[in-house]
Amino acid sequence: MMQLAVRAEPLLDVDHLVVEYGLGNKTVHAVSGVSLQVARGETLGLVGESGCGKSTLGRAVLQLRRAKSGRVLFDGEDLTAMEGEALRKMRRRVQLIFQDPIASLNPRRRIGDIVAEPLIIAGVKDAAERKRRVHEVLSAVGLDPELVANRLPHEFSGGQCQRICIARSLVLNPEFIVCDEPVSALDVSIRAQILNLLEEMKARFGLTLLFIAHDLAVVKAVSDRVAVMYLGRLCEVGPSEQLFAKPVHPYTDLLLQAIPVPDPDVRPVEGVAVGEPPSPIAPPSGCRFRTRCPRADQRCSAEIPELREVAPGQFAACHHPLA
Amino acid sequence: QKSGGSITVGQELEIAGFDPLKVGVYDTSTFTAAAAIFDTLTTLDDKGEAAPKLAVSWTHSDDYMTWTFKLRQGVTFHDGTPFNAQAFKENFDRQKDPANKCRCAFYITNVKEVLAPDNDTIVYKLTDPSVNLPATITIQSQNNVIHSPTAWKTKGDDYNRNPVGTGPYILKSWTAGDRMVLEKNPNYWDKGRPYLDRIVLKPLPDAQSRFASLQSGEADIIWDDEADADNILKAQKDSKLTVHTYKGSGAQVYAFNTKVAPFDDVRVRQALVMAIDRPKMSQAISNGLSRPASNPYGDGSWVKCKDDGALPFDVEKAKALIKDYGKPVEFKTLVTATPRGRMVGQVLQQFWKRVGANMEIEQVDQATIPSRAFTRQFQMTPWRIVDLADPDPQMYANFRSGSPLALAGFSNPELDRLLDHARVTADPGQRTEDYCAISRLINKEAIWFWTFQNTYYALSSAKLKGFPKIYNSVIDVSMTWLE
Amino acid sequence: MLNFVVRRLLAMLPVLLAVSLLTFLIASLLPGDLALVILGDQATPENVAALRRDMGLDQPLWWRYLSWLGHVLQGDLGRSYRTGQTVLQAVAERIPVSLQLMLMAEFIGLVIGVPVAIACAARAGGAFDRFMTGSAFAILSMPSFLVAILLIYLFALELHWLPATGYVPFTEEPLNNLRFFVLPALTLALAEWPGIMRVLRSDMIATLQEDYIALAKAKGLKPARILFVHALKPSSLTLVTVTGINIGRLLGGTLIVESIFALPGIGRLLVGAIYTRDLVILQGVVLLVACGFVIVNFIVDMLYAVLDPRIRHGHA
Amino acid sequence: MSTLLTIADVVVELPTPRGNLRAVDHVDLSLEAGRTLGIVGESGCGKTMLSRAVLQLLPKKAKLTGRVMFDGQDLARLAPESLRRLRGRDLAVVFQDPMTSLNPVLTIGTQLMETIQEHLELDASAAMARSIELLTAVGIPAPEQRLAQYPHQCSGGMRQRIAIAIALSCEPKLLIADEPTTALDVTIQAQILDLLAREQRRRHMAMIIITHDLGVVAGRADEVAVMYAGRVVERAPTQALFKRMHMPYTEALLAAIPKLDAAPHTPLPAISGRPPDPTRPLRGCSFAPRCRYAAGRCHEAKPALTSAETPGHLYACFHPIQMAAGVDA
Amino acid sequence: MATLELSIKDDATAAPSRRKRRLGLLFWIASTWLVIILALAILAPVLPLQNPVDMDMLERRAAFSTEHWLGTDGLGRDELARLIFGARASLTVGLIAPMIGLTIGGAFGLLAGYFRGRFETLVVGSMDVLLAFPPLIFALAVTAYLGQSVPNLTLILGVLGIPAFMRVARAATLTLARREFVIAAEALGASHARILVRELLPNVILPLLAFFLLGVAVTIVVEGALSFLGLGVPPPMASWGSMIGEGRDSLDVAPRLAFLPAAGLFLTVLAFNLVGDTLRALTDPRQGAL
Ligand SMILES: Nc1ncnc2c1ncn2[C@@H]1O[C@H](COP(=O)(O)OP(=O)(O)OP(=O)(O)O)[C@@H](O)[C@H]1O
Ligand SMILES: Nc1ncnc2c1ncn2[C@@H]1O[C@H](COP(=O)(O)OP(=O)(O)OP(=O)(O)O)[C@@H](O)[C@H]1O
Ligand SMILES: [Mg+2]
Ligand SMILES: [Mg+2]
Repeated sequence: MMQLAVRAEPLLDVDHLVVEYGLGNKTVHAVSGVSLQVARGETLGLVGESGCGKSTLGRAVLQLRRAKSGRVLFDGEDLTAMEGEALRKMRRRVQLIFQDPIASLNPRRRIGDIVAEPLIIAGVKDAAERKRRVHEVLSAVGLDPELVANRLPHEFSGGQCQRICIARSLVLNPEFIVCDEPVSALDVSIRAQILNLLEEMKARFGLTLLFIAHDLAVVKAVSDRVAVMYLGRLCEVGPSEQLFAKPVHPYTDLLLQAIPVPDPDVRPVEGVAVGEPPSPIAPPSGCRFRTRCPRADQRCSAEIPELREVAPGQFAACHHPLA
Repeated sequence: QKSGGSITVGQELEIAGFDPLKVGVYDTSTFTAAAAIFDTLTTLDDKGEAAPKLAVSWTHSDDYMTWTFKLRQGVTFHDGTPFNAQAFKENFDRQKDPANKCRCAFYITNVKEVLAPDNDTIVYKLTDPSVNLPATITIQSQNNVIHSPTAWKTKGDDYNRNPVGTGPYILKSWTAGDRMVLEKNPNYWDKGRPYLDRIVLKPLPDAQSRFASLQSGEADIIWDDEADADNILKAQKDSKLTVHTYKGSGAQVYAFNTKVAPFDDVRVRQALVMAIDRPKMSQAISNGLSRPASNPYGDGSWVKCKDDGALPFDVEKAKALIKDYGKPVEFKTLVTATPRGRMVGQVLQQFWKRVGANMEIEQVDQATIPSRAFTRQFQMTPWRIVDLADPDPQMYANFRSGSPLALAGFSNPELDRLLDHARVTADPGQRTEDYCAISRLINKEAIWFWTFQNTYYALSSAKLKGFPKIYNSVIDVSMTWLE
Repeated sequence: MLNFVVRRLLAMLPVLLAVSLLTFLIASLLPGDLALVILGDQATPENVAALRRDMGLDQPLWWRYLSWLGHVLQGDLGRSYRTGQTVLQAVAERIPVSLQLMLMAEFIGLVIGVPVAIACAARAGGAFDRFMTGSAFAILSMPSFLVAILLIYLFALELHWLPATGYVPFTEEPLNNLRFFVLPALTLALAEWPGIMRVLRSDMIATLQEDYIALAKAKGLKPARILFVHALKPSSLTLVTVTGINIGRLLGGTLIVESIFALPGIGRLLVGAIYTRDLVILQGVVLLVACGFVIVNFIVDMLYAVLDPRIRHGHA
Repeated sequence: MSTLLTIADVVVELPTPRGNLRAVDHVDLSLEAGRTLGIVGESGCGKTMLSRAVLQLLPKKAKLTGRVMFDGQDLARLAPESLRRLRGRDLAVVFQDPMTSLNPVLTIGTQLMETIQEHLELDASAAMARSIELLTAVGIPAPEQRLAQYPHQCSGGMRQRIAIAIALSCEPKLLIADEPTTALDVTIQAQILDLLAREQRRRHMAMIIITHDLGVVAGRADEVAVMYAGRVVERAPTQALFKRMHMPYTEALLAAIPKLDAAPHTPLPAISGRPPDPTRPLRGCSFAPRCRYAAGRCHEAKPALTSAETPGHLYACFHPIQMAAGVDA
Repeated sequence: MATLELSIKDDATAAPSRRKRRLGLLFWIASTWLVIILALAILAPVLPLQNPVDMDMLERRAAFSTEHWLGTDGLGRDELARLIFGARASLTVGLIAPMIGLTIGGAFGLLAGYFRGRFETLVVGSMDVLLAFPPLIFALAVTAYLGQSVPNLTLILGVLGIPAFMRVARAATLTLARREFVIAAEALGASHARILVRELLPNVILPLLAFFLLGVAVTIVVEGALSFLGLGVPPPMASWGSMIGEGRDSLDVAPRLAFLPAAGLFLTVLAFNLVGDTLRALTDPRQGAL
């Protein structure tokens, strides 16, 4: 097994993970053999187009979707082999934040109860203790516990709901949080608030994050390393600055070019992006990006490219890497 | 009399069929059809006397144990089979044959056998004397109507719904649950009859819409009963309609199960009977149309008693009896799950509540009542003594100890003696005596009680003529005509 | 698609089996011993025992069920002990009536319910909407036995437009047949349309909020086209379910309406069978009616696929 | 060039259970034929309501005042029938979410052809030919087969192309694209924006692009209007706006966008708080509670749109930013 | 910390003030009617009413009078007393039977929608069996077997209502179970029971309650139909349905005997649904949100 650029012993080690969905008599190949490591204290950004399997990967890490094959090692323990109580214990250490903050709060329960729920599930019997913890995390995410605890989710804006979700995920003092597009549904102005909050929480609670997003700029703002995913496979992994400055995989390059720049002097380059991603039900053979890749040739359709280290700490799965 | 035309008869029930082996007993709707398709040996004339039909004359032995009938000649069934003594005997034997297990056999237990000494003579051999046999076999029932032997033999299971008789009408078509179309029999032995070309029988189960059908002209004559008093009164006022009524013998009756508490105590039974104010009850359930009954025979019967021993309506006495009994009086009464059954049940309940007895109404469907009654799974059950020409068959079955129909489970040597005596006595005066004594005894012991006498109703368009009396509760339209 | 059809058809078998078992159990739990009912006044213990033996009533229940099922599988549903008719004959005679009644009732129900629902949804909360919602409740509060007699009074006795009761087969006198069916079908339809109206109205209201309706307006389409082409079809899935259930229910007959209007339908046959303890007819007819229900359900599923291409293409 | 669309003093009010909601508050805008106007603002600031006001597709209970002059006619006072003829032919729209803006139970062909047949009076085969032509123009491969397909059989980008084809089908004079790419991926977004720009040039139609991403309008609009809490708070030719923003809100909005060229873990200058409750309008400047320059006057009165020194540049602020844009970020 | 200026206080202005939504006159009329009817039904035995089963057999169908305010019925019983006692029977059956359907059908629907798979197939299949079985036969058989009483009647109507409630609950659960808050609970390690009770139930119960109100109306009417067939409440007890059935026989003589209970039924059904709609709108969290 190839060792990716990991500075310390990884907290999370995903090894050749394969996740599939049955759809009638067809199979959706959502995640097809993804391996990545996240070191303790690190933020790994995961970007890719819609439907490429980011959420599926995130959920498979948490065992909300069982993998078809492959392993998920968390702090040295194999989550895929865990069942029942053991898994439930482990869940306290690993948390999840969703894209749609409003949908991830039960519309009929009060905020105080929602945030206290993980404590109840974890078996914290003492009500006063629970209340103390809830107050603590709510204040930490910048909400006034007194004002908030007795209200229902619909009384809050999206940004506030996301704060509540963050508070809920923090209440058990987890080590690792999967953030599944936590800001995609938010406004530009609110988005910045939440990103800042996440950064702050990370520092304050010593978290390790898997940060999923489809917006490269957002990922860059918070990640130490970035993994680019395309149609169930990883294309490129590398330290943020390096990857953005010198993308090696043509897909990463395409993504970077497609971002609209808020500057009228930068004329948008027309015609960079070609085609649309194929269906994960029948992914192309060989390199999955070849159907849209300007550099694709015979070899790309015959041979699946492996992740190779192209620069220190930067890996790419491409037969014809850029530069 | 005008020939031609067609009428529609609105009936209450759906006809199940005509084969006695299948249907066991005919109901009122089947009677009407049977009266048109089949003939009986005898019929009742205007005065209620037995008159010839397929039998032209009859004689009896002195002990009334043997009756000989001379049959009409030249009569054929609709399928061409000749009607003769042999055919009649086959009809009878088929019912009587134990292998056939016909429910109908019960009603001919008193006939030992029927002989056919020659082609146009039949002889009834009875087990007990019967003084009035020709009148009792006039009803167009499962036992008395005569089927074509060839037909039932060739048609097998299908015969039930494809009956063949000698009657004035031939079954033309029959849609289950809907219409039965009867066409005039052109070869009917009674020349010149019948008058109508066609009779259509339709089940119209709902009383309101049945009456509406009569009003709107979809039906020319409908079956009705006192429960529908509002409509009967309306029809009486309507010049376009005619109300046919017939005050029959018999009564609507109730039997106490004297084997179970609280009816094992005569005081309770008497109290309940005395609590009923029949005129008021008639007012409540039928606008006063119902005629109170004080004995099982009724005004329509030839049994007329000076003293039938009826218990008076006396609330105070009833209360006293209940008080005397000491224990709370609580019981269930079976009631048919029909509007009429519910109404009567509630009225009785009301009377009895007033004297301190609690009756609970148990609604059951019509089919359940006989089986509950035969197995004695009841405390009080409604029953009916129908309009037959002679009281004997029903009185004997209902009250003689040991009879499966002696529902009260009451046995009294004097009652048995009187019943036995009445059935072998020829003299009407003496028989009246006996039956009145029986009535007094039953009334005194209050093992059964009677609410109202049987009155039969048919409502027709005023244009329908020639409708006979509703003898035996049969609406017989076979000899009617339209004006 | 074929796969889908076959799978659905196979899934129906257990339902039918369960219905047959249920019917059998219920029929054998009914009070009133069949032998006693048949023998009537003639019943002596010996007679009853003999008859029970003849009819196999002394066998254990499961055995009777299996042997009945065995016969059914060979296509023999049995014969009524009372009328001598086979179950198939009895049903064949009655089913056209129930079918026609059901079809006409659903048709009238839809003809009233659908336009009213559309009109209500188009102006939800408006005067017409409120009035019709209120009327729907008023009609819902009138049991069919009352509605039926009121209709008879009005149309048969007062106006003389339609017959009060009766029936002729369609094959004999088509026009008259329709006349006979108008009032009973209307009675049923009056009870049906409030339900139809309610589900369609609320689905329509939801659909009319959709972006694609806004786009249809923005495209300058005629209002009628928007309502009937763009909004009605995607709103009608629940309606189809409800209609399917109604049809299934009406297949079992509607005793009250059949009795009042003297229609020889399945309802009266079934209840008659219960009252006379004609268990062969009862079991057979219930089983056939259940088959009908299952088939209707199947058609509903197919209709889903027709109405919604997403279902057709397996994108649930 | 002639003015195609003039929005004059438009107010849209929506009655809600919590009180009257002023979604659009005295907005004046105008657009010349063949030009592109970008409308930018946060969620809920009234962009969609404004576009619906132009299309006369407001919710039934909404109240509209002011004038919407399109091609010489006041749309707000037009008879429903004439309005209907206008929509789809001269006035077309593309909605945000291609998943929901196409009818799921009608084929793509039906949805395309019905517009063409409604307005152009073509027969079925001509309409079909035109549909194929349009689908080809928006870059859909094998258009003949697509006509018989349903929306769910197409990907999101494909659907948006179809929606655009529908919008273009009668050569409209004005195309309103309400966040046409928000629901799409970056690579697809680029394609769609390219497509819109190309078709606009080719057909010489005017276009309003509504978005909350300043990056989208930067390269593609001739003029930009920034909306906040129902009002247009700054309006200028694109170049001028990005060169020099006067309104603190515009500046903050730009600054809050994470930049690709910034180092990881740089804290973003977020705008604190959130927009005011539209049912409870503030007396002063709506942005004042979140504005770092706000002073006494800002809480007392609403600043009117005033002209800046650059022609065509309007802003509504008592304390406009004096320095050049970009420096702050 | 510069970015964390947001505290709830500056949002307090934006937060919705406690609901002061107007309920409308109709709502109040409807609830008043319901309160009156329910109170009358509950208090019927202690109210100064005439005995609803006492007959004055010579005073049949008497007109309105000071003795009988609403006259008497076909057996001379006080119509007013019967209407009120009828409300008691109809509402008992009409409220309890749908409750049976609500609890059993709701529970099965919830479980089926959450667990899916075989269990769902089994539940849906059983409901199809219940639907495929002619309801009248079911009612007849059960009354014949268990006897006729209000509890049995309630049981029958309750069981017949189960499939419908199951459908509603299952449909609601199916959409909810995919919602992220359910996945969130799962990710927290909540047990199935906890997810069902704490996360799903509170959301499923509302559509069920809305359906329940319609169920009340339908049940009361169906009870009437069963009374008409002799399967309803046992006489002499009155129910609105049975009163309509009895009054039907004298429509041209005394139409009020059928129409008074029908009107009572109509007003109550309408009131239940008006109140239900309003309450549903009130408790719908989306309504208040921006
Ligand atoms: N429950 C499911 N059943 C079947 N297919 C699914 C299911 N969930 C996801 N998929 C499919 O799996 C693939 C990967 O989905 P996933 O949600 O992981 O993508 P994603 O990268 O998170 O996309 P997005 O950016 O839209 O959230 C997609 O093609 C999707 O359609
Ligand atoms: N149908 C409606 N009824 C009541 N209020 C509405 C309705 N639609 C929108 N609003 C309100 O009107 C205001 C303006 O909404 P609008 O949709 O125009 O915002 P937007 O700028 O398009 O936002 P987004 O970026 O989210 O699309 C918002 O406060 C919104 O809550
Ligand atoms: Mg995702
Ligand atoms: Mg919008």
